[in-house]
Amino acid sequence: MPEFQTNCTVVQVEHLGADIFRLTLEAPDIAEVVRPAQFVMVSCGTDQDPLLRRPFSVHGKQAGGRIQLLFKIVGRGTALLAQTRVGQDLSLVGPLGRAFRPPPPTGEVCLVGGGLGIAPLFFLAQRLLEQGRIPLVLLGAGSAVELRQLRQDFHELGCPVHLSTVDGSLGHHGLVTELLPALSDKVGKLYTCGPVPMMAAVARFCGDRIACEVSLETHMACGLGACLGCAIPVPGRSDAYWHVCKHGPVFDAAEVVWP
Amino acid sequence: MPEFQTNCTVVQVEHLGADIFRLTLEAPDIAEVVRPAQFVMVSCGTDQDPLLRRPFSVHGKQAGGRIQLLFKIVGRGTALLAQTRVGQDLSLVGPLGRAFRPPPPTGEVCLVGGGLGIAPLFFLAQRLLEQGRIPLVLLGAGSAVELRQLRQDFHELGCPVHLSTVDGSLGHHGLVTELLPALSDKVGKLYTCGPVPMMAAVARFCGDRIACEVSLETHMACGLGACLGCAIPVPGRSDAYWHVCKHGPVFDAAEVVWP
Amino acid sequence: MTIYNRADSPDLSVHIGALRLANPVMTASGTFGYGAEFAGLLDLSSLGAIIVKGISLAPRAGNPPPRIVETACGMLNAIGLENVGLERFLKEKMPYLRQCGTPVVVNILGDSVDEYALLATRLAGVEGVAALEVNISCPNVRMGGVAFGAEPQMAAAVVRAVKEQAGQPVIVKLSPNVTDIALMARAVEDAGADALSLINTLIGMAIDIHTRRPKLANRTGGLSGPAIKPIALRMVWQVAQAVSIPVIGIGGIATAEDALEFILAGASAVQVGTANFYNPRATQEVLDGISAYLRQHHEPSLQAIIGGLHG
Amino acid sequence: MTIYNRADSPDLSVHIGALRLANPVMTASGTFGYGAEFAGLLDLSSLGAIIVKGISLAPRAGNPPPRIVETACGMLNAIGLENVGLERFLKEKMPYLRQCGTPVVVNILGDSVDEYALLATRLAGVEGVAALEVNISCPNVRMGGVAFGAEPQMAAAVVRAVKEQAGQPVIVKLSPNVTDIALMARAVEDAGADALSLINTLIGMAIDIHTRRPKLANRTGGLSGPAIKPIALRMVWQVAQAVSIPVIGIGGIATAEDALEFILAGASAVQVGTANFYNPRATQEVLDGISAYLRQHHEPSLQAIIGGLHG
Ligand SMILES: Cc1cc2nc3c(=O)[nH]c(=O)nc-3n(C[C@H](O)[C@H](O)[C@H](O)COP(=O)(O)OP(=O)(O)OC[C@H]3O[C@@H](n4cnc5c(N)ncnc54)[C@H](O)[C@@H]3O)c2cc1C
Ligand SMILES: Cc1cc2nc3c(=O)[nH]c(=O)nc-3n(C[C@H](O)[C@H](O)[C@H](O)COP(=O)(O)OP(=O)(O)OC[C@H]3O[C@@H](n4cnc5c(N)ncnc54)[C@H](O)[C@@H]3O)c2cc1C
Ligand SMILES: Cc1cc2nc3c(=O)[nH]c(=O)nc-3n(C[C@H](O)[C@H](O)[C@H](O)COP(=O)(O)O)c2cc1C
Ligand SMILES: Cc1cc2nc3c(=O)[nH]c(=O)nc-3n(C[C@H](O)[C@H](O)[C@H](O)COP(=O)(O)O)c2cc1C
Ligand code: FES
Ligand code: FES
Repeated sequence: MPEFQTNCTVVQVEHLGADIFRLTLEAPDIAEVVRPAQFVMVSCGTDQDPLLRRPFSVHGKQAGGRIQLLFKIVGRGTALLAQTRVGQDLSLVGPLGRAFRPPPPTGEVCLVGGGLGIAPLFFLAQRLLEQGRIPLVLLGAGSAVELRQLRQDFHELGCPVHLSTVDGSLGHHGLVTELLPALSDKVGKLYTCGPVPMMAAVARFCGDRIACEVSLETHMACGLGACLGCAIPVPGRSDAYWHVCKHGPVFDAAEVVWP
Repeated sequence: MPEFQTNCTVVQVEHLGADIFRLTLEAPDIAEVVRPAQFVMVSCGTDQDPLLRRPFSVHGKQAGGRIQLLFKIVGRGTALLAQTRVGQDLSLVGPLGRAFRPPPPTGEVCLVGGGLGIAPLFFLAQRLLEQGRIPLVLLGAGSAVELRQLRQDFHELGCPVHLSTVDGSLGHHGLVTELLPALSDKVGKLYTCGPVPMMAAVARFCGDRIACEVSLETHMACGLGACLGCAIPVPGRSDAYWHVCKHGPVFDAAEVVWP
Repeated sequence: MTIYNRADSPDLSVHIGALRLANPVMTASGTFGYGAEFAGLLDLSSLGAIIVKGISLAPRAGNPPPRIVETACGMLNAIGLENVGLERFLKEKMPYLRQCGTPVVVNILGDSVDEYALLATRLAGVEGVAALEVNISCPNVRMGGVAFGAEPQMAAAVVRAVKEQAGQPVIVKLSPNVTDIALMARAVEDAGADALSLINTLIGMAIDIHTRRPKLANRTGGLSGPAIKPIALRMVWQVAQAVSIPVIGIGGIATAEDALEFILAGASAVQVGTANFYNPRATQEVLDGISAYLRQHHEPSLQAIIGGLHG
Repeated sequence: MTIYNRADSPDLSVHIGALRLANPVMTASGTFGYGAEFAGLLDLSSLGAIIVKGISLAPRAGNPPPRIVETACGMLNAIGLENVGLERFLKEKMPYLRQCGTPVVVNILGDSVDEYALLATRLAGVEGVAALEVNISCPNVRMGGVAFGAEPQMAAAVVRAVKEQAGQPVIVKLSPNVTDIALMARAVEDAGADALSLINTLIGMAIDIHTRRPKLANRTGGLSGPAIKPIALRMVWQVAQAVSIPVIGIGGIATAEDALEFILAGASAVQVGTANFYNPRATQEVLDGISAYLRQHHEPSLQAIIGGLHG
């Protein structure tokens, strides 16, 4: 797997509303090899504050060796990243981690994203469409403002999209998982990313019936498999841990201990 | 002495050539009370890196509650400061320290600046001119590029300016102190700021004949007289130190132990 | 957001032994001068207490410069305990401090047990001095220059001598440069300390690679600032479990979050040090943030969360 | 700028006892995995040596998460010495490392003196293992969990046992959580260590004020990164003066300047740790910068500046 440590020029900064931003970066090396759910480690501040890089999934690819990151301000690192300007360079390490595996050749494919978990699913949709598969997309968020731009982007790709918001301001009033029971039983593969309780509900819904891959988040110091900081328990074993940056971030739903 | 801790909006960023920058800030509180050679402590990076504020003399005042800082990139803090953009806020604490004292009512006044030591002398010239005194200005630097803009600014104020550069690219080829012997013996007060060897030479030149005030630099953690980090020796006493931020930055030349 | 009226204001008062403070936010010795230095930027009367620069019997000139150097998220200082000495402190500094109305804690330092005792004697009756803080990180001149704070017996001797003379509560300030800080804490508690404060600075160094000289004239100096907070917090947590007298947390505290970490770990109060240098309003911000936190968590008082760490 | 030809290249080689390294830049244990993790981003053969994650006799699962937390210019880790164990290390990791051609230093850890000795025995004949680094910051299970590195006698016992069995030079890695690191260093030197490396992490803590729980499942963790550099440098300087065996500097080294500070303070070599996480090319940059410095200062060799601090 080729990996790069590289300074990438920011070519677009979009404020999508609420605390959500999207950066478009010139990163030809990474763009050439990255696959959906792989992530990059980004330096957000000065060279030593915040000290550690922040992991972000690649949100999408664009012509000309460009990649996009979609993120939300949740702390110091993302707050600094939101101040990035066009023309500035950002240091990236990546692409890292294991990607979503391709769906089986037949059957419908469904993507279920909650909050910023939507980020890698857009790239996955791009990739599936290149392969002639049209995924059904279910997106959930707190409120309409977090979804409007993304709905449009998925529409432009040509994917059917169903929405839900907790406050009812767009689409179904409630949780995105409440849209699952309406899924056709032709769905053969489901990909999900979002808050853990959401993914847990999706995993439960899929059970043994539907192949389900999830993309997980943990705190990471290196993203390279070196620090062993990103451990999560292996189901049924008290003496073993996965390392999310290496074995993941994508796991089969059955490989994860759900709350 | 009123002091303020205040966020000031940057209204202009000028790159004067070489590594020299000038910032114009909206700082009405500080502008109202600041006097020449007083300084401000500026946060240059994130809230904790670099940790300490950096001291900069006020370089000039402009209508509308604006102040200017003139600085050179010498390390991490100034490198970050040079990346400041118009519209951004900078946190300042000041004005701090003791100002240049007014010249005696008669006699000529001369300002001798070397390198970035020129910064506070421009503000002093502004102040002297308001009081109807026209100082003679001697400026020295390594090379023409460091002096061009400043020569013009002093000219616009209406001060006679003599220049020197080490590389001979503008004015006298040599050190600014080599211009001193040509001074009229009507000079009754001399103000100087710049590299220590230069100020030492100026002090030697003045001896007991000419009243001479110097503005000094030391590393400072607080600028408030609290950390006691900015100590310099008191002449003739092995058991006492001045604190540059409180007793200074301005000293009578005779109060300083020269190398 | 809920609007609270005055009656909902959480009770921020704390007791450090016999010393009652209106709130838990103090200034760390050596980082706040003698108080007046910050009067232009801060309302001194809003502070829980002002701890002044360490005072010795005779004035001290301190170390030659350079005395400070910035490090990653921290700084080293080798001020060398420069201070005006007890007499000038009482004559020139106390009158101003008294009229602020804020409790004043006098940080004392000596070269020998006798010096510490004498300082306590002289300060015993001084109006406005609410407590003493004994800095035991100083070298014991008689015992070959080993710091009092590096050795439980020496520290205990200082504390006993001070306690015998003191007219005010005695806070003992611990050095972090030890293998087992809980051991030091217990030795000092047994010797009669009314409270403990920790940590003082960690010994560090920086070198100028071009001149090949130490960046501090004194070669080594004390490391302070956010860089040391995790170490300080761990030590406060250990000590709070090891003793039954109140503990005051110090070390890299710059925000209310930082202060609350120490309080949850068992500190009854906190001191803001290096942060005063780069954010002169830090103490005020810490205080406001603690209030806001208590409201947000529906806690009636600071007391209710001291040592409230789970797990 | 002067142009140097190959003949002007400064000699970067160093001797750590019997161990000869092409250059002084190594990777700190636990921050570089087993080497392969960085192969995509770095030319491993350019390193002075690779020090692998600490190895125990049996595999260890490590601590439950969360295991890491960022702090001001640093991080806390409580990995809990997770490792694949000696057998898998030899079978799965050594073959790759051997073919890199870079000297491999195996960091070893145990719960008892016997475990350390057994590790040394088993590693004695292994091709490609250039040296052992003994991590004595681990708790001594038999002696009530006090770290071997906190007590000179216990540390010396480990070192003697390892030296008896070892087929390679033995580097002993010191813990900074002690009152007198020079004392520890001398004890370990007397017990036969061929070299010393320091510092390991400082014990620290962080608390989530909203959940009121420690941010690490293990409650405390080891502080590393630029934050600790001044402490590490001071300790290396003290130790280099106290012993006559080579010293390897560790702690917050991220740039060539950092490394050169340690070398001037007396370190014969350095280890880059936490910096590998946020700058995977850090080791290469440190190495290039050291070369550039030696050229700029017209020094023929690294050897010429080791311990070159004036004053
Ligand atoms: C594989 C992976 C992919 C991710 N992709 C995205 C994405 O596409 N868009 C997006 O908005 N976010 C994504 N995240 C989460 C993102 O990394 C965090 O929001 C970010 O690190 C927060 O940094 P901060 O400094 O703003 O927050 P702080 O809370 O100040 O950060 C403190 C520390 O906690 C870590 N941290 C905090 N929250 C998280 C989190 N949720 N996951 C991992 N570490 C965290 C930080 O990295 C840092 O080390 C991803 C996380 C992982 C592991
Ligand atoms: C009263 C006063 C007024 C000043 N006025 C000006 C001015 O108008 N224009 C200008 O360009 N510079 C001025 N300086 C110098 C300016 O403060 C330093 O250039 C600046 O602090 C360097 O910061 P840095 O992070 O870029 O350098 P670094 O070397 O990375 O800084 C490291 C540390 O050293 C300190 N430091 C480094 N150089 C100096 C220095 N010369 N004086 C004081 N501290 C230093 C920094 O403050 C910081 O704490 C003044 C200094 C003082 C004391
Ligand atoms: C410049 C400076 C001077 C100090 N002087 C003293 C002192 O005189 N007496 C004392 O007990 N502690 C002194 N300290 C230590 C502080 O009170 C405090 O314990 C330490 O700095 C850690 O807190 P901080 O990280 O918040 O600064 C000094 C610290 C600094 C930075
Ligand atoms: C995540 C992590 C894991 C570590 N694991 C080990 C280890 O297994 N054995 C060991 O001796 N030191 C270990 N260390 C300590 C480092 O080798 C090093 O001594 C310390 O981090 C200080 O250096 P630094 O500031 O450059 O990181 C570890 C450090 C970190 C950050
Ligand atoms: S983040 Fe370092 S091993 Fe996974
Ligand atoms: S800079 Fe702190 S006392 Fe002068």
